[in-house]
Amino acid sequence: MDKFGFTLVKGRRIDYDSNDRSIAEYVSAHEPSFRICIECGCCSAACTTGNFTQFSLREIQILLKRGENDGVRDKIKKCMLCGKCTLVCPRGVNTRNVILLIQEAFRKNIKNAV
Amino acid sequence: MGRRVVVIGGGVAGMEAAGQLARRGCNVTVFEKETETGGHVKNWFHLFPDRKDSRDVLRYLGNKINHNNITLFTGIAVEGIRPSNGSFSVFTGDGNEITADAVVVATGFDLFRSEKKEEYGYGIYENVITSADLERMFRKDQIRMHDGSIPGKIGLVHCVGSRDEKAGNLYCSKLCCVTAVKQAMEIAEHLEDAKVFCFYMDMRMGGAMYEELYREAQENYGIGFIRGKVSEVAQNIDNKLIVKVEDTLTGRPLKMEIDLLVLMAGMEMSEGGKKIAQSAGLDTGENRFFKPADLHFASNESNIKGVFYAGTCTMPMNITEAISHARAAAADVMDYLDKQKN
Amino acid sequence: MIEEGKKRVWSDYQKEIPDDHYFYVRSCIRQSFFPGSEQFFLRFMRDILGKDFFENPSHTTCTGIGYHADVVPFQTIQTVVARHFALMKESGYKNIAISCVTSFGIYTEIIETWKHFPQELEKVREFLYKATGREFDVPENMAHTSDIIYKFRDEIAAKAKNLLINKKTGEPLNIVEHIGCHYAKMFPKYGVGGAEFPRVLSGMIEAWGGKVIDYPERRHCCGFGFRQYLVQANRGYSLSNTIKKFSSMQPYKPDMVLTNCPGCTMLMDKWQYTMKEMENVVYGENGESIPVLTYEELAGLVLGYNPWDLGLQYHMVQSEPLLRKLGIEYDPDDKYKTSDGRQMPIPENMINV
Amino acid sequence: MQFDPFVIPFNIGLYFILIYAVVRSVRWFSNLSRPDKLRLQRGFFGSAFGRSLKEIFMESLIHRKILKANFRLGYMHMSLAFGWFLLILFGTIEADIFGTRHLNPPYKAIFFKFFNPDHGRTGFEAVYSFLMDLILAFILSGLILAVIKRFSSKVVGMKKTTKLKLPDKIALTSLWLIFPSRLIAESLTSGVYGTGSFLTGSLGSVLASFLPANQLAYPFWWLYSLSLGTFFLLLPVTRYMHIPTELFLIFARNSGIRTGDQSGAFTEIQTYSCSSCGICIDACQLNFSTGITNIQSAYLMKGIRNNEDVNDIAFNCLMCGRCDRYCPVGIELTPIRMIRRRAESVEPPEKSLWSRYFPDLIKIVNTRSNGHPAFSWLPQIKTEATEVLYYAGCMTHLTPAIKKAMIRILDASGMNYRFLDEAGGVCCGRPLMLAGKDKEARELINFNSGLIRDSGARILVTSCPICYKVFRESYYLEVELMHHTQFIKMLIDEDMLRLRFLRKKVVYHAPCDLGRGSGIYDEPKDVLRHVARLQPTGFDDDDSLCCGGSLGNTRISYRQKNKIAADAASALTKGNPEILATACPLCKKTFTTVTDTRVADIAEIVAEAIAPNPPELKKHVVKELYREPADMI
Repeated sequence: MDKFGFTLVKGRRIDYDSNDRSIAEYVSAHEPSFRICIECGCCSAACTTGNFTQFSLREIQILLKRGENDGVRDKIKKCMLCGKCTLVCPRGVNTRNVILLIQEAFRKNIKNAV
Repeated sequence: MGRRVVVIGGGVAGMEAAGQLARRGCNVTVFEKETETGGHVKNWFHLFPDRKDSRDVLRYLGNKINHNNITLFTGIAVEGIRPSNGSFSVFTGDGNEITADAVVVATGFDLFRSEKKEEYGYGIYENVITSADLERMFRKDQIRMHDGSIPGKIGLVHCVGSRDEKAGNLYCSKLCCVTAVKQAMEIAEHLEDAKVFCFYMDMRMGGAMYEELYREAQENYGIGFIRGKVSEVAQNIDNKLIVKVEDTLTGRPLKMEIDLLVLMAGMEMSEGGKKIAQSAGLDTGENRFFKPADLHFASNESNIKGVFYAGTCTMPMNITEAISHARAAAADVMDYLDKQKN
Repeated sequence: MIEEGKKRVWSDYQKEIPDDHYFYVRSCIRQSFFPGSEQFFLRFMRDILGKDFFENPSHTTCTGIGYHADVVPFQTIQTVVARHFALMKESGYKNIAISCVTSFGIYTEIIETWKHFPQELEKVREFLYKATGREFDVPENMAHTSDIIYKFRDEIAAKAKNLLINKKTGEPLNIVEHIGCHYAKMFPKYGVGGAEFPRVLSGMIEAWGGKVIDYPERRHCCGFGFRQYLVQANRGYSLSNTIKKFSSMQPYKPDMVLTNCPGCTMLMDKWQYTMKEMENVVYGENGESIPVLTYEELAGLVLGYNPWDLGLQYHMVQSEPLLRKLGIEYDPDDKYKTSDGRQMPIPENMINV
Repeated sequence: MQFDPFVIPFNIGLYFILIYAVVRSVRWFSNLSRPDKLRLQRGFFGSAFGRSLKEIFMESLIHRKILKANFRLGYMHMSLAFGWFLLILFGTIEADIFGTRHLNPPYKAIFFKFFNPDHGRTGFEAVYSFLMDLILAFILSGLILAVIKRFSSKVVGMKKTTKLKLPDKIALTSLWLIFPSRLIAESLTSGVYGTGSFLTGSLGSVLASFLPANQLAYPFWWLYSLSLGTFFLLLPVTRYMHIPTELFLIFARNSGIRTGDQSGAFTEIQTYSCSSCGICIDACQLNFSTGITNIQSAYLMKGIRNNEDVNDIAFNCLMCGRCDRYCPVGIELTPIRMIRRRAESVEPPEKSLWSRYFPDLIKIVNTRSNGHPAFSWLPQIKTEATEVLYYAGCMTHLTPAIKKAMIRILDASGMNYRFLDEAGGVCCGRPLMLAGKDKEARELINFNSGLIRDSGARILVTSCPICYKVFRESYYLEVELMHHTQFIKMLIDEDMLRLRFLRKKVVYHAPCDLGRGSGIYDEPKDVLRHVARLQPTGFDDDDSLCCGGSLGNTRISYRQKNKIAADAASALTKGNPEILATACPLCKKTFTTVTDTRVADIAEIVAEAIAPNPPELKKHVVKELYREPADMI
């Protein structure tokens, strides 16, 4: 509504408790290495897709862990699955399976499935 | 006699130094201000990184200090040291004076008084506790909220009183990160259904097996790690704590309800140590800890010849380091006494 | 909530508030938005308590709003404030009483600047002298007028005609206290009780029989934020802050909000209308909005003053529901009458009538 | 009229299975695509028919491949299959010669002894009986091995054997009972009549000496017939369906039918042709390096047959192709797995008895997709005209030494080239295909195809076998595609690259996608022999191991991959080579972390061997030779 010449700005705050983290839980249950990410960003730095567009697996996984799923839904489709991230990950996260599971969870519309 | 040594403090470093000196034939007097020896370790349940029971360490130290050459005074604090004719007069809180050829200062550390981080509401919100409070709960095997109910969501705040100019401490206490990880895992073990979160600025897991512990906490215990220092804590109408933090990895502020918040209090120069420093003219650093004569090769020596430092009175240390430091102090004392003789 | 813990914090932030002899500086916007407040304060101090409050008619705005809106440079505002100090010096006063939290913040910021950068002080002395020929001293003591009411809260309680109790139920009223950000967040030592758990308003509420509400967003800004509010296109940010704050206090069912800052009072009062219009939300009970009062107005009600003399009718959110709870008698017909009994026009779009 | 009621179960079973086989065959045939139908028709009347008969004899009866791979296991299969075949063949002849009349119904041959108990006392009859006993003994020797294998698979040289379902168990039991019951029935009858040769005769006289053989013989003839009948009746719903199916498969394959990338009748035929022999389990590195024993192709085939959810099985595979290489039936296991990966996991439907005998056609629907548009962000890149186009591939960017070596080689060759993905390229699409996302892969393929086409290049060189395979199979390019090992080989052959001999002991690891995946074995070895001393490893050519780093497997953990890599590396470096050479950036990167031996791509070794100052080369090339590309990592 623009009655007063301005509109309400939506807050940026992550409301952890009211967010839905089913997607992250689904991925974590099927690929436990999802849990051991230390946010170093190697995956994003090596990423073939990230070379051309805003795509960061590091960001995607943290958003899911916080339940900010909407920001991931479309982004996750950009991945080409080339696998460079898997090779550079210092913790040995099975990144390709993480991405496939995220895509699968969105496709299946996972909610409180785990 | 020429081999009279006073050890100030009966914690880890004091006990280890006293034991080493006694075995080398010194006549050692230990003053401990509390009624029992053992320092902070006796308030701790399990120790990182191997989850050893703290009582094992106390037993080891107890054996060390149980020596014919050692006289132990508990419940007596040392107030000052004064050099006199190549030896020292050590003044105690109960008005006595004792002469020593060398002094080992092992006054240890105090935990940061978490009340000073007002925004966390320690002492105001019932369910904000410190890492030391939590260890007591572990010992009782009862992790409970103030009203006696079992907490479902527990947060651990790293760097409380460390790396914080506003709290007066620029330095890193270096052990709080690993303590938090250890405690998070222990909570998860005690309370199966609990969700545990660590709020950290950096994960400083520099010691042996620390990083492995961190990984285990992530992988097998499902501990959540949120990078960002808690900025403020409030309470809502259901008496739940509301924690505000920036999730710096998403670049967005985050709000979370928490049942029990544990503050990982940092390490500070002890009050007793400050008093001695002032009265004896011992140098202290910008961090208020005793300032060793040299950080590289004289970390046990003070600015007064014959007065030595052992353990966490010089900087935050873990038990391993404190024991090593105490042994080095004992070696320095022996060296000094031998030279004095000749 | 452990009250003992709060008392311990308060004991760390004890502020010296002089007993008497103040040089009084007014707020720009309070005089137009809540004209009864300053009027009541001076009358109460001078007539009831017999204190010495001096006002110099040539004192001006502190230019704080301009400063925070980036239109007044720091050196300019320092010189304006220095002029007030000069006026104070010329009148022979050493204690300053400031009615506005923005001004209070400006004064503390400037004085702290001078402490840390004495060369700034010397520069300002030169500016003021060159511009006006005046000289000044830094005040010995600086109090916000809410500090002063806080200091005399027990005297007020002793003279109270109405305590902050719901007359019908006998329960204390739930009162939200809101402290202006610039009161103590920048320099906690200048505020009674510090920045995290300020005591200045909660002390008044408790002394007068009310119950203080500590809600999650208690520390949050009202949303005014100067740049945010003053530029119309930015007001969306401002409003979302206000909504966050009100949603947080709503579960506690507050009977009123007490503030000590002119901007907060204005915003939290008038924006309940905006929120109702834009988002169709009210935060009080029974579809009502929550009255927002200044501490002087509340003190006046406690002392039994006529609500219309205190100027409650000039608020956006009308106070009748609160007055009814307090059991305060009022004449609805007198609401918009001048002191000599002439009828004034009745505003439209009022809330809670 | 020689007839007894006990032959009824056998007759029912036999006629049922014959009719059933015809029905299924007709159904499969009608479901083949038109070109495949034509192929089969042409094959039936052409040389394929003869080839097929030979193959059926060699593989389905003799089990030549299994014999070669594992003699005891092969013998077991051979004795059962070939022995039974001989028993039927010679039984029929026996019935024809010695029976009351010619051209008997089959049961006469099978139960010849019952109807002719007096037969075989003397002369030729006795010799023939001896032959029949010999065949039976041959079968029984295999049967004993089979029974032992069921309980201890190590005896036949197998580490693992497949697990069974209930109908399989019943069928297995009846199969096991067929020959012992025949033995006992014949022996008892022989005992009564004093006939029979060394086996049935001897056993018969022993049994008759203390048992009422006369009364016991008849029930055992019943048991024999019932076992046969049960086995035939259950055959279509058990793994023994592979016996008739394999015949069809051999014909189809010899007629030129291949799996391709679509599911259809041929996929179904192959799926039913799997005998669950378990050789794929033994060949699988996931089995012998990481102990994962429930995802191998035999289980995939079984799962697909039974319409189970095989999603986890399908993705837990390195796609190295070793099982294809060792499968005695020659099933194209990896292509079938690729097809299955494109389908979502499915709920197994409730199955009626009818649907088990006449299952729906296996039609794996391609459902796995990102949704559209996935890659609208693909960059606008303009390619410049060139002769040789070099596409390093994503993985090569993580092994800058290979990139650097290739640039050095390309520079030294003096050819006009462009580095297509110098600033990072778009993925070739194969990783997406391996994940079952063909639609998305097609977007990348189209994009890259455009770039390659625009360059007008004559030769496309890639360093990555993953890219090479997809370029070869799924791109439609008018360019000569070369893996860099082929390219280097060409340069050497054309004398465009002068190399020193390095006197180093090297072993070559053939990358899966280059070797088994694309059939390139010789060029890499030729190049290596040209510059170094190449030694055999015991895992050469199509026996090559997978490095474990495969993008094909999304299920195993990093540590499991590492274990596979470590095992493979230690097997390859047993002879203490100086260099473990490979031709794949992913293999190189995977091996580097697990072995102390130097791991190098062939390109690196070749770059090292480039003669320092070759006088023959043109001047501008010499100048360019030591040019270091500015943006090398």
